[in-house]
Amino acid sequence: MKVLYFAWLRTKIGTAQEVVEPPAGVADVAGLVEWLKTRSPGHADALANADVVKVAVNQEHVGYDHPVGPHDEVALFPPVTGG
Amino acid sequence: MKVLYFAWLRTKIGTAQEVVEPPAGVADVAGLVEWLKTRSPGHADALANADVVKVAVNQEHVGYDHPVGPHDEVALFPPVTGG
Amino acid sequence: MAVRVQAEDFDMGAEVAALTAGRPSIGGVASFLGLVRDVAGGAPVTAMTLEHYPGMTERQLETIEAEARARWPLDDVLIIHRYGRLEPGDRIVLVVTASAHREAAFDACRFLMDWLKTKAPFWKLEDTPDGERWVAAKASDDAAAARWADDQSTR
Amino acid sequence: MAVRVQAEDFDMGAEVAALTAGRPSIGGVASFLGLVRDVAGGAPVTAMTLEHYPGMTERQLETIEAEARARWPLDDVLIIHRYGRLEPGDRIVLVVTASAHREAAFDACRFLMDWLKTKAPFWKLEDTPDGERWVAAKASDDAAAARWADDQSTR
Repeated sequence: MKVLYFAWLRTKIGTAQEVVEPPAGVADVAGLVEWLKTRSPGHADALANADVVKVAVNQEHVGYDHPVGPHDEVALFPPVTGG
Repeated sequence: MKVLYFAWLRTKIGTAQEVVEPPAGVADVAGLVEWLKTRSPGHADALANADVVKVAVNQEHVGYDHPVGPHDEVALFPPVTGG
Repeated sequence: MAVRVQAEDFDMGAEVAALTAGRPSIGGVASFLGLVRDVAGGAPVTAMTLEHYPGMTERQLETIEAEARARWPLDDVLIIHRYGRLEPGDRIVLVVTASAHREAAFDACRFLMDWLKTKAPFWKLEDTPDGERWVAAKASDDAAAARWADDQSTR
Repeated sequence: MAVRVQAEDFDMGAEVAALTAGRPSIGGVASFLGLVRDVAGGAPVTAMTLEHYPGMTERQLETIEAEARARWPLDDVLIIHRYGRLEPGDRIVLVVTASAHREAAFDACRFLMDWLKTKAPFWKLEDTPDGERWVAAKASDDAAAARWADDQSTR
Protein backbone atom coordinates (compact mmCIF):
# COMPACT_ATOMS: atom_id res chain seq x y z
CA MET A 1 0.00 0.00 0.00
CA LYS A 2 1.30 3.45 -0.92
CA VAL A 3 0.73 6.24 1.60
CA LEU A 4 1.24 9.91 0.65
CA TYR A 5 1.59 12.86 3.04
CA PHE A 6 1.07 16.52 2.18
CA ALA A 7 1.73 19.92 3.74
CA TRP A 8 2.51 19.83 7.47
CA LEU A 9 1.81 16.10 7.67
CA ARG A 10 4.67 15.65 5.23
CA THR A 11 7.05 17.88 7.20
CA LYS A 12 6.15 16.34 10.57
CA ILE A 13 6.51 12.77 9.30
CA GLY A 14 9.57 13.69 7.28
CA THR A 15 8.62 11.95 4.05
CA ALA A 16 6.28 12.61 1.14
CA GLN A 17 5.41 8.97 0.59
CA GLU A 18 6.12 5.51 1.85
CA VAL A 19 5.15 1.98 0.89
CA VAL A 20 3.77 0.13 3.91
CA GLU A 21 2.44 -3.35 4.66
CA PRO A 22 0.00 -3.00 7.53
CA PRO A 23 -1.11 -6.16 9.38
CA ALA A 24 -4.15 -8.06 8.11
CA GLY A 25 -6.43 -6.52 10.74
CA VAL A 26 -6.10 -3.06 9.15
CA ALA A 27 -9.18 -2.88 6.91
CA ASP A 28 -10.22 0.77 6.82
CA VAL A 29 -8.77 4.28 6.99
CA ALA A 30 -9.31 4.54 10.75
CA GLY A 31 -7.38 1.32 11.34
CA LEU A 32 -4.61 2.40 8.98
CA VAL A 33 -4.17 5.75 10.73
CA GLU A 34 -3.99 4.06 14.15
CA TRP A 35 -1.36 1.66 12.83
CA LEU A 36 0.64 4.44 11.12
CA LYS A 37 0.86 6.29 14.45
CA THR A 38 2.99 3.44 15.81
CA ARG A 39 5.64 3.83 13.13
CA SER A 40 7.46 6.86 14.62
CA PRO A 41 7.02 9.78 17.00
CA GLY A 42 6.66 11.99 13.90
CA HIS A 43 3.78 9.85 12.65
CA ALA A 44 2.16 9.93 16.09
CA ASP A 45 2.47 13.71 16.27
CA ALA A 46 1.22 14.34 12.73
CA LEU A 47 -1.77 12.02 13.06
CA ALA A 48 -2.73 12.88 16.64
CA ASN A 49 -5.81 14.93 15.77
CA ALA A 50 -8.17 13.23 13.32
CA ASP A 51 -10.17 16.46 12.92
CA VAL A 52 -7.38 17.99 10.87
CA VAL A 53 -6.27 14.89 8.97
CA LYS A 54 -8.26 14.38 5.78
CA VAL A 55 -8.03 11.31 3.59
CA ALA A 56 -8.18 10.38 -0.08
CA VAL A 57 -8.15 6.79 -1.30
CA ASN A 58 -7.15 6.42 -4.94
CA GLN A 59 -7.42 10.21 -5.33
CA GLU A 60 -11.00 10.51 -4.08
CA HIS A 61 -11.99 12.20 -0.82
CA VAL A 62 -13.27 9.56 1.64
CA GLY A 63 -14.18 9.20 5.30
CA TYR A 64 -12.36 7.22 7.98
CA ASP A 65 -14.73 4.29 7.51
CA HIS A 66 -13.62 3.79 3.89
CA PRO A 67 -11.96 0.39 3.26
CA VAL A 68 -8.27 0.21 2.34
CA GLY A 69 -6.36 -2.65 0.70
CA PRO A 70 -2.84 -3.54 -0.42
CA HIS A 71 -3.18 -1.97 -3.87
CA ASP A 72 -4.64 1.37 -2.77
CA GLU A 73 -3.00 4.78 -2.88
CA VAL A 74 -3.89 6.46 0.41
CA ALA A 75 -3.21 10.17 0.92
CA LEU A 76 -3.30 11.94 4.28
CA PHE A 77 -3.37 15.73 4.41
CA PRO A 78 -4.67 18.76 6.29
CA PRO A 79 -7.84 20.55 5.16
CA VAL A 80 -7.13 22.06 1.75
CA THR A 81 -6.32 25.76 1.35
CA GLY A 82 -6.14 26.40 -2.38
CA GLY A 83 -7.98 28.94 -4.49
CA MET B 1 -37.99 73.46 -20.81
CA LYS B 2 -35.98 70.91 -22.76
CA VAL B 3 -37.58 67.51 -23.36
CA LEU B 4 -35.55 64.54 -24.61
CA TYR B 5 -36.90 61.31 -26.09
CA PHE B 6 -35.05 58.01 -26.37
CA ALA B 7 -35.46 54.66 -28.13
CA TRP B 8 -38.95 54.02 -29.51
CA LEU B 9 -40.32 57.18 -27.92
CA ARG B 10 -37.86 59.08 -30.11
CA THR B 11 -38.85 57.21 -33.27
CA LYS B 12 -42.61 57.49 -32.62
CA ILE B 13 -42.42 61.21 -31.83
CA GLY B 14 -39.96 61.81 -34.64
CA THR B 15 -37.49 63.96 -32.74
CA ALA B 16 -34.74 63.41 -30.17
CA GLN B 17 -35.38 66.63 -28.33
CA GLU B 18 -37.53 69.72 -28.33
CA VAL B 19 -37.77 72.93 -26.35
CA VAL B 20 -41.31 73.44 -25.09
CA GLU B 21 -43.19 76.05 -23.08
CA PRO B 22 -46.04 74.29 -21.33
CA PRO B 23 -48.82 76.39 -19.78
CA ALA B 24 -48.45 77.56 -16.19
CA GLY B 25 -50.70 74.79 -14.88
CA VAL B 26 -48.16 72.12 -15.79
CA ALA B 27 -46.23 71.62 -12.54
CA ASP B 28 -45.18 67.99 -12.45
CA VAL B 29 -44.16 65.13 -14.74
CA ALA B 30 -47.70 63.76 -14.94
CA GLY B 31 -49.04 67.13 -16.06
CA LEU B 32 -46.23 67.56 -18.56
CA VAL B 33 -46.85 64.15 -20.13
CA GLU B 34 -50.58 64.88 -20.47
CA TRP B 35 -49.83 68.20 -22.15
CA LEU B 36 -47.18 66.69 -24.45
CA LYS B 37 -49.77 64.16 -25.70
CA THR B 38 -51.72 67.06 -27.23
CA ARG B 39 -48.80 68.17 -29.40
CA SER B 40 -49.17 65.55 -32.15
CA PRO B 41 -50.59 62.09 -32.88
CA GLY B 42 -47.02 60.79 -32.58
CA HIS B 43 -46.72 62.23 -29.06
CA ALA B 44 -50.12 60.80 -28.13
CA ASP B 45 -49.15 57.37 -29.43
CA ALA B 46 -45.71 57.33 -27.80
CA LEU B 47 -46.98 58.51 -24.41
CA ALA B 48 -50.21 56.48 -24.33
CA ASN B 49 -49.06 53.91 -21.77
CA ALA B 50 -47.45 55.43 -18.68
CA ASP B 51 -46.30 51.99 -17.53
CA VAL B 52 -43.65 51.91 -20.23
CA VAL B 53 -42.66 55.58 -20.16
CA LYS B 54 -39.96 56.31 -17.59
CA VAL B 55 -38.76 59.77 -16.65
CA ALA B 56 -35.58 61.53 -15.64
CA VAL B 57 -35.47 65.16 -14.56
CA ASN B 58 -32.03 66.74 -14.77
CA GLN B 59 -30.56 63.28 -15.40
CA GLU B 60 -31.99 61.62 -12.29
CA HIS B 61 -34.68 58.93 -12.34
CA VAL B 62 -37.91 60.36 -10.89
CA GLY B 63 -41.58 59.46 -10.55
CA TYR B 64 -44.57 61.13 -12.25
CA ASP B 65 -45.19 63.26 -9.15
CA HIS B 66 -41.81 64.98 -9.47
CA PRO B 67 -42.05 68.75 -10.08
CA VAL B 68 -40.89 70.23 -13.38
CA GLY B 69 -40.01 73.83 -14.19
CA PRO B 70 -38.88 75.99 -17.12
CA HIS B 71 -35.16 75.33 -16.60
CA ASP B 72 -35.37 71.55 -16.26
CA GLU B 73 -34.10 68.92 -18.66
CA VAL B 74 -36.81 66.26 -18.81
CA ALA B 75 -36.13 62.92 -20.49
CA LEU B 76 -38.80 60.39 -21.43
CA PHE B 77 -37.80 56.85 -22.35
CA PRO B 78 -38.83 53.19 -22.20
CA PRO B 79 -37.50 50.90 -19.44
CA VAL B 80 -33.75 50.62 -19.91
CA THR B 81 -32.20 47.56 -21.57
CA GLY B 82 -28.43 47.97 -21.25
CA GLY B 83 -25.86 45.67 -19.79
CA MET C 1 -13.75 55.67 -9.43
CA ALA C 2 -13.60 54.42 -12.98
CA VAL C 3 -16.63 54.54 -15.24
CA ARG C 4 -16.25 54.70 -19.00
CA VAL C 5 -18.99 55.00 -21.64
CA GLN C 6 -17.47 54.57 -25.06
CA ALA C 7 -18.02 53.41 -28.64
CA GLU C 8 -14.60 51.75 -28.75
CA ASP C 9 -13.89 48.16 -27.84
CA PHE C 10 -11.87 47.38 -24.68
CA ASP C 11 -9.20 44.87 -23.67
CA MET C 12 -10.40 42.95 -20.63
CA GLY C 13 -7.00 41.47 -19.77
CA ALA C 14 -5.26 44.83 -19.95
CA GLU C 15 -7.99 46.47 -17.86
CA VAL C 16 -7.79 43.87 -15.09
CA ALA C 17 -3.98 43.94 -15.15
CA ALA C 18 -3.95 47.74 -14.87
CA LEU C 19 -6.45 47.68 -12.03
CA THR C 20 -4.48 45.17 -9.96
CA ALA C 21 -0.92 46.29 -10.79
CA GLY C 22 1.11 47.20 -7.71
CA ARG C 23 -1.80 46.63 -5.33
CA PRO C 24 -1.02 43.47 -3.33
CA SER C 25 -3.88 44.16 -0.91
CA ILE C 26 -6.19 42.77 -3.60
CA GLY C 27 -6.88 39.05 -3.14
CA GLY C 28 -9.81 38.55 -5.49
CA VAL C 29 -11.09 40.11 -8.70
CA ALA C 30 -14.58 39.28 -9.94
CA SER C 31 -15.49 40.24 -13.49
CA PHE C 32 -18.48 40.13 -15.75
CA LEU C 33 -18.18 40.50 -19.49
CA GLY C 34 -21.37 40.90 -21.52
CA LEU C 35 -21.37 39.98 -25.21
CA VAL C 36 -23.82 40.42 -28.09
CA ARG C 37 -25.64 37.14 -28.70
CA ASP C 38 -26.67 36.01 -32.16
CA VAL C 39 -30.14 35.05 -31.00
CA ALA C 40 -32.74 36.71 -28.79
CA GLY C 41 -36.18 35.40 -27.91
CA GLY C 42 -35.60 32.56 -30.35
CA ALA C 43 -35.00 34.87 -33.34
CA PRO C 44 -31.65 35.49 -35.03
CA VAL C 45 -29.95 38.84 -34.41
CA THR C 46 -27.56 40.15 -37.03
CA ALA C 47 -26.55 43.36 -35.27
CA MET C 48 -27.48 45.59 -32.37
CA THR C 49 -27.35 49.34 -31.82
CA LEU C 50 -27.00 50.63 -28.29
CA GLU C 51 -28.51 54.08 -27.74
CA HIS C 52 -27.76 55.94 -24.53
CA TYR C 53 -28.34 59.23 -22.74
CA PRO C 54 -24.97 60.99 -22.68
CA GLY C 55 -24.31 62.66 -19.36
CA MET C 56 -27.00 60.79 -17.46
CA THR C 57 -25.34 57.46 -18.27
CA GLU C 58 -22.03 58.44 -16.68
CA ARG C 59 -23.82 60.01 -13.74
CA GLN C 60 -25.94 56.91 -13.16
CA LEU C 61 -22.98 54.54 -13.40
CA GLU C 62 -21.02 56.68 -10.94
CA THR C 63 -23.96 56.60 -8.54
CA ILE C 64 -24.19 52.81 -8.86
CA GLU C 65 -20.46 52.46 -8.30
CA ALA C 66 -20.56 54.68 -5.19
CA GLU C 67 -23.39 52.54 -3.83
CA ALA C 68 -21.34 49.36 -4.32
CA ARG C 69 -18.33 50.90 -2.59
CA ALA C 70 -20.52 51.92 0.33
CA ARG C 71 -21.88 48.38 0.68
CA TRP C 72 -18.70 46.33 0.30
CA PRO C 73 -15.02 46.80 1.13
CA LEU C 74 -13.69 47.19 -2.41
CA ASP C 75 -10.16 48.08 -3.45
CA ASP C 76 -11.33 49.15 -6.87
CA VAL C 77 -14.21 49.08 -9.36
CA LEU C 78 -14.25 49.42 -13.12
CA ILE C 79 -17.34 49.75 -15.30
CA ILE C 80 -17.05 50.04 -19.08
CA HIS C 81 -20.19 50.16 -21.24
CA ARG C 82 -20.17 50.58 -25.00
CA TYR C 83 -22.72 52.27 -27.23
CA GLY C 84 -23.27 52.34 -30.99
CA ARG C 85 -23.48 49.50 -33.48
CA LEU C 86 -22.29 46.08 -32.36
CA GLU C 87 -22.36 42.63 -33.91
CA PRO C 88 -22.80 39.16 -32.39
CA GLY C 89 -19.74 38.25 -30.34
CA ASP C 90 -18.83 41.89 -29.71
CA ARG C 91 -18.15 43.02 -26.15
CA ILE C 92 -20.87 45.26 -24.65
CA VAL C 93 -20.06 45.71 -20.98
CA LEU C 94 -17.33 44.95 -18.47
CA VAL C 95 -17.68 45.17 -14.70
CA VAL C 96 -14.64 44.43 -12.54
CA THR C 97 -14.58 44.48 -8.75
CA ALA C 98 -11.46 43.99 -6.63
CA SER C 99 -11.37 43.23 -2.92
CA ALA C 100 -9.24 41.56 -0.28
CA HIS C 101 -11.78 38.72 -0.20
CA ARG C 102 -13.81 36.95 -2.84
CA GLU C 103 -17.25 37.27 -1.24
CA ALA C 104 -17.21 41.07 -1.47
CA ALA C 105 -15.89 40.99 -5.04
CA PHE C 106 -18.54 38.51 -6.19
CA ASP C 107 -21.43 40.26 -4.46
CA ALA C 108 -20.44 43.72 -5.68
CA CYS C 109 -19.95 42.55 -9.27
CA ARG C 110 -23.38 40.97 -9.38
CA PHE C 111 -24.98 43.97 -7.68
CA LEU C 112 -23.43 46.32 -10.24
CA MET C 113 -24.66 44.23 -13.18
CA ASP C 114 -28.17 43.97 -11.75
CA TRP C 115 -28.42 47.71 -11.14
CA LEU C 116 -26.79 48.61 -14.41
CA LYS C 117 -29.43 46.51 -16.22
CA THR C 118 -32.26 48.42 -14.55
CA LYS C 119 -30.87 51.94 -13.97
CA ALA C 120 -28.31 52.85 -16.62
CA PRO C 121 -30.02 54.65 -19.54
CA PHE C 122 -29.17 52.35 -22.43
CA TRP C 123 -31.58 50.94 -25.00
CA LYS C 124 -30.91 48.10 -27.41
CA LEU C 125 -32.19 48.06 -30.97
CA GLU C 126 -31.79 44.68 -32.61
CA ASP C 127 -31.48 44.04 -36.34
CA THR C 128 -33.34 40.86 -37.22
CA PRO C 129 -34.40 39.26 -40.53
CA ASP C 130 -37.86 40.78 -39.85
CA GLY C 131 -36.47 44.28 -39.36
CA GLU C 132 -35.45 46.40 -36.39
CA ARG C 133 -36.81 45.63 -32.95
CA TRP C 134 -36.39 47.52 -29.68
CA VAL C 135 -35.48 45.09 -26.91
CA ALA C 136 -38.11 44.93 -24.15
CA ALA C 137 -37.06 45.18 -20.52
CA LYS C 138 -37.13 41.87 -18.67
CA ALA C 139 -39.10 41.36 -15.46
CA SER C 140 -36.30 39.03 -14.34
CA ASP C 141 -33.88 41.98 -14.39
CA ASP C 142 -36.21 44.03 -12.20
CA ALA C 143 -36.50 41.11 -9.81
CA ALA C 144 -32.71 40.68 -9.73
CA ALA C 145 -32.19 44.33 -8.89
CA ALA C 146 -35.00 44.35 -6.33
CA ARG C 147 -33.38 41.64 -4.24
CA TRP C 148 -30.49 44.01 -3.46
CA ALA C 149 -32.93 46.68 -2.33
CA ASP C 150 -34.64 44.27 0.05
CA ASP C 151 -31.53 42.60 1.33
CA GLN C 152 -28.75 44.65 2.85
CA SER C 153 -26.77 41.50 3.61
CA THR C 154 -23.95 40.28 1.42
CA ARG C 155 -25.95 37.19 0.47
CA MET D 1 -13.82 20.62 -20.31
CA ALA D 2 -10.78 22.73 -19.55
CA VAL D 3 -8.85 22.32 -16.33
CA ARG D 4 -5.19 23.24 -16.08
CA VAL D 5 -2.86 22.84 -13.12
CA GLN D 6 0.42 24.55 -13.86
CA ALA D 7 3.42 26.38 -12.42
CA GLU D 8 3.36 28.96 -15.23
CA ASP D 9 1.49 32.24 -15.13
CA PHE D 10 -1.55 32.73 -17.39
CA ASP D 11 -3.02 35.58 -19.46
CA MET D 12 -6.59 36.21 -18.35
CA GLY D 13 -7.55 38.36 -21.33
CA ALA D 14 -6.21 35.82 -23.83
CA GLU D 15 -7.96 32.97 -22.02
CA VAL D 16 -11.34 34.71 -22.01
CA ALA D 17 -10.93 35.78 -25.64
CA ALA D 18 -10.06 32.22 -26.70
CA LEU D 19 -12.99 30.80 -24.78
CA THR D 20 -15.54 33.16 -26.35
CA ALA D 21 -14.11 33.39 -29.89
CA GLY D 22 -16.57 32.35 -32.59
CA ARG D 23 -19.27 31.41 -30.08
CA PRO D 24 -22.04 34.03 -30.34
CA SER D 25 -24.39 31.93 -28.22
CA ILE D 26 -22.45 33.23 -25.20
CA GLY D 27 -24.05 36.31 -23.67
CA GLY D 28 -22.24 36.52 -20.35
CA VAL D 29 -18.85 35.54 -18.99
CA ALA D 30 -18.21 35.60 -15.26
CA SER D 31 -14.63 35.35 -14.03
CA PHE D 32 -12.79 35.16 -10.78
CA LEU D 33 -9.09 35.86 -10.52
CA GLY D 34 -7.32 35.06 -7.24
CA LEU D 35 -4.09 36.87 -6.37
CA VAL D 36 -1.45 36.49 -3.67
CA ARG D 37 -2.00 39.13 -0.98
CA ASP D 38 0.88 40.74 0.88
CA VAL D 39 -0.83 40.29 4.22
CA ALA D 40 -2.69 37.42 5.89
CA GLY D 41 -4.18 37.37 9.35
CA GLY D 42 -2.66 40.80 9.97
CA ALA D 43 0.90 39.61 9.29
CA PRO D 44 3.01 40.46 6.25
CA VAL D 45 3.54 37.73 3.66
CA THR D 46 6.65 37.91 1.50
CA ALA D 47 6.01 34.79 -0.60
CA MET D 48 3.81 31.72 -0.78
CA THR D 49 4.40 28.17 -1.96
CA LEU D 50 1.45 26.17 -3.23
CA GLU D 51 1.82 22.43 -2.78
CA HIS D 52 -0.63 20.11 -4.52
CA TYR D 53 -1.43 16.45 -5.11
CA PRO D 54 -0.64 15.82 -8.79
CA GLY D 55 -3.26 13.63 -10.42
CA MET D 56 -5.85 14.08 -7.72
CA THR D 57 -5.89 17.83 -8.29
CA GLU D 58 -6.82 17.50 -11.95
CA ARG D 59 -9.33 14.77 -11.16
CA GLN D 60 -10.97 16.85 -8.44
CA LEU D 61 -11.17 19.97 -10.61
CA GLU D 62 -12.72 17.95 -13.43
CA THR D 63 -15.29 16.54 -11.01
CA ILE D 64 -16.12 20.02 -9.77
CA GLU D 65 -16.42 21.31 -13.33
CA ALA D 66 -18.73 18.45 -14.32
CA GLU D 67 -20.90 19.23 -11.31
CA ALA D 68 -21.18 22.89 -12.36
CA ARG D 69 -22.09 21.90 -15.92
CA ALA D 70 -24.78 19.57 -14.59
CA ARG D 71 -26.30 22.32 -12.45
CA TRP D 72 -26.24 25.25 -14.87
CA PRO D 73 -26.55 25.70 -18.64
CA LEU D 74 -22.95 26.63 -19.41
CA ASP D 75 -21.39 27.12 -22.82
CA ASP D 76 -17.92 26.68 -21.39
CA VAL D 77 -15.85 26.54 -18.22
CA LEU D 78 -12.16 27.17 -17.63
CA ILE D 79 -10.28 26.52 -14.40
CA ILE D 80 -6.57 27.31 -14.11
CA HIS D 81 -4.77 26.82 -10.80
CA ARG D 82 -1.07 27.42 -10.28
CA TYR D 83 1.33 25.68 -7.90
CA GLY D 84 4.87 26.40 -6.75
CA ARG D 85 6.39 29.59 -5.40
CA LEU D 86 4.42 32.82 -5.84
CA GLU D 87 4.87 36.37 -4.62
CA PRO D 88 2.37 39.05 -3.56
CA GLY D 89 0.42 40.27 -6.60
CA ASP D 90 0.98 37.02 -8.51
CA ARG D 91 -2.01 35.26 -10.05
CA ILE D 92 -3.02 32.01 -8.29
CA VAL D 93 -6.30 30.90 -9.81
CA LEU D 94 -8.67 31.77 -12.64
CA VAL D 95 -12.22 30.48 -13.01
CA VAL D 96 -14.22 31.50 -16.08
CA THR D 97 -17.82 30.50 -16.79
CA ALA D 98 -19.70 31.32 -19.99
CA SER D 99 -23.44 31.09 -20.51
CA ALA D 100 -26.25 32.59 -22.56
CA HIS D 101 -27.38 34.44 -19.43
CA ARG D 102 -25.58 36.15 -16.59
CA GLU D 103 -27.32 34.41 -13.67
CA ALA D 104 -25.97 30.99 -14.65
CA ALA D 105 -22.48 32.37 -15.28
CA PHE D 106 -22.35 34.18 -11.92
CA ASP D 107 -23.75 31.25 -9.93
CA ALA D 108 -21.48 28.68 -11.54
CA CYS D 109 -18.37 30.82 -11.10
CA ARG D 110 -19.04 31.29 -7.42
CA PHE D 111 -19.92 27.63 -6.93
CA LEU D 112 -16.65 26.59 -8.59
CA MET D 113 -14.57 28.90 -6.39
CA ASP D 114 -16.34 27.74 -3.22
CA TRP D 115 -15.83 24.06 -4.05
CA LEU D 116 -12.31 24.56 -5.29
CA LYS D 117 -11.44 26.17 -1.93
CA THR D 118 -12.73 23.15 -0.02
CA LYS D 119 -12.12 20.18 -2.34
CA ALA D 120 -9.09 20.77 -4.56
CA PRO D 121 -5.96 19.34 -2.90
CA PHE D 122 -3.79 22.47 -2.62
CA TRP D 123 -2.00 23.70 0.48
CA LYS D 124 -0.48 27.13 0.98
CA LEU D 125 2.79 27.68 2.82
CA GLU D 126 3.39 31.35 3.59
CA ASP D 127 6.77 32.98 4.10
CA THR D 128 6.52 35.58 6.83
CA PRO D 129 9.11 37.57 8.81
CA ASP D 130 8.59 34.99 11.60
CA GLY D 131 9.26 32.04 9.31
CA GLU D 132 7.17 29.64 7.28
CA ARG D 133 3.53 29.05 8.18
CA TRP D 134 1.00 26.61 6.72
CA VAL D 135 -2.25 28.40 6.02
CA ALA D 136 -5.17 27.08 8.07
CA ALA D 137 -8.45 26.23 6.39
CA LYS D 138 -11.19 28.78 7.00
CA ALA D 139 -14.56 27.85 8.48
CA SER D 140 -16.05 30.52 6.22
CA ASP D 141 -14.93 28.55 3.16
CA ASP D 142 -16.62 25.41 4.47
CA ALA D 143 -19.79 27.40 5.09
CA ALA D 144 -19.64 28.91 1.60
CA ALA D 145 -19.32 25.47 0.02
CA ALA D 146 -22.01 23.97 2.24
CA ARG D 147 -24.63 26.41 1.05
CA TRP D 148 -24.42 24.88 -2.44
CA ALA D 149 -24.91 21.41 -1.00
CA ASP D 150 -28.06 22.50 0.85
CA ASP D 151 -29.46 24.61 -1.92
CA GLN D 152 -30.02 23.14 -5.36
CA SER D 153 -31.51 26.42 -6.57
CA THR D 154 -29.55 28.98 -8.56
CA ARG D 155 -29.64 31.43 -5.63
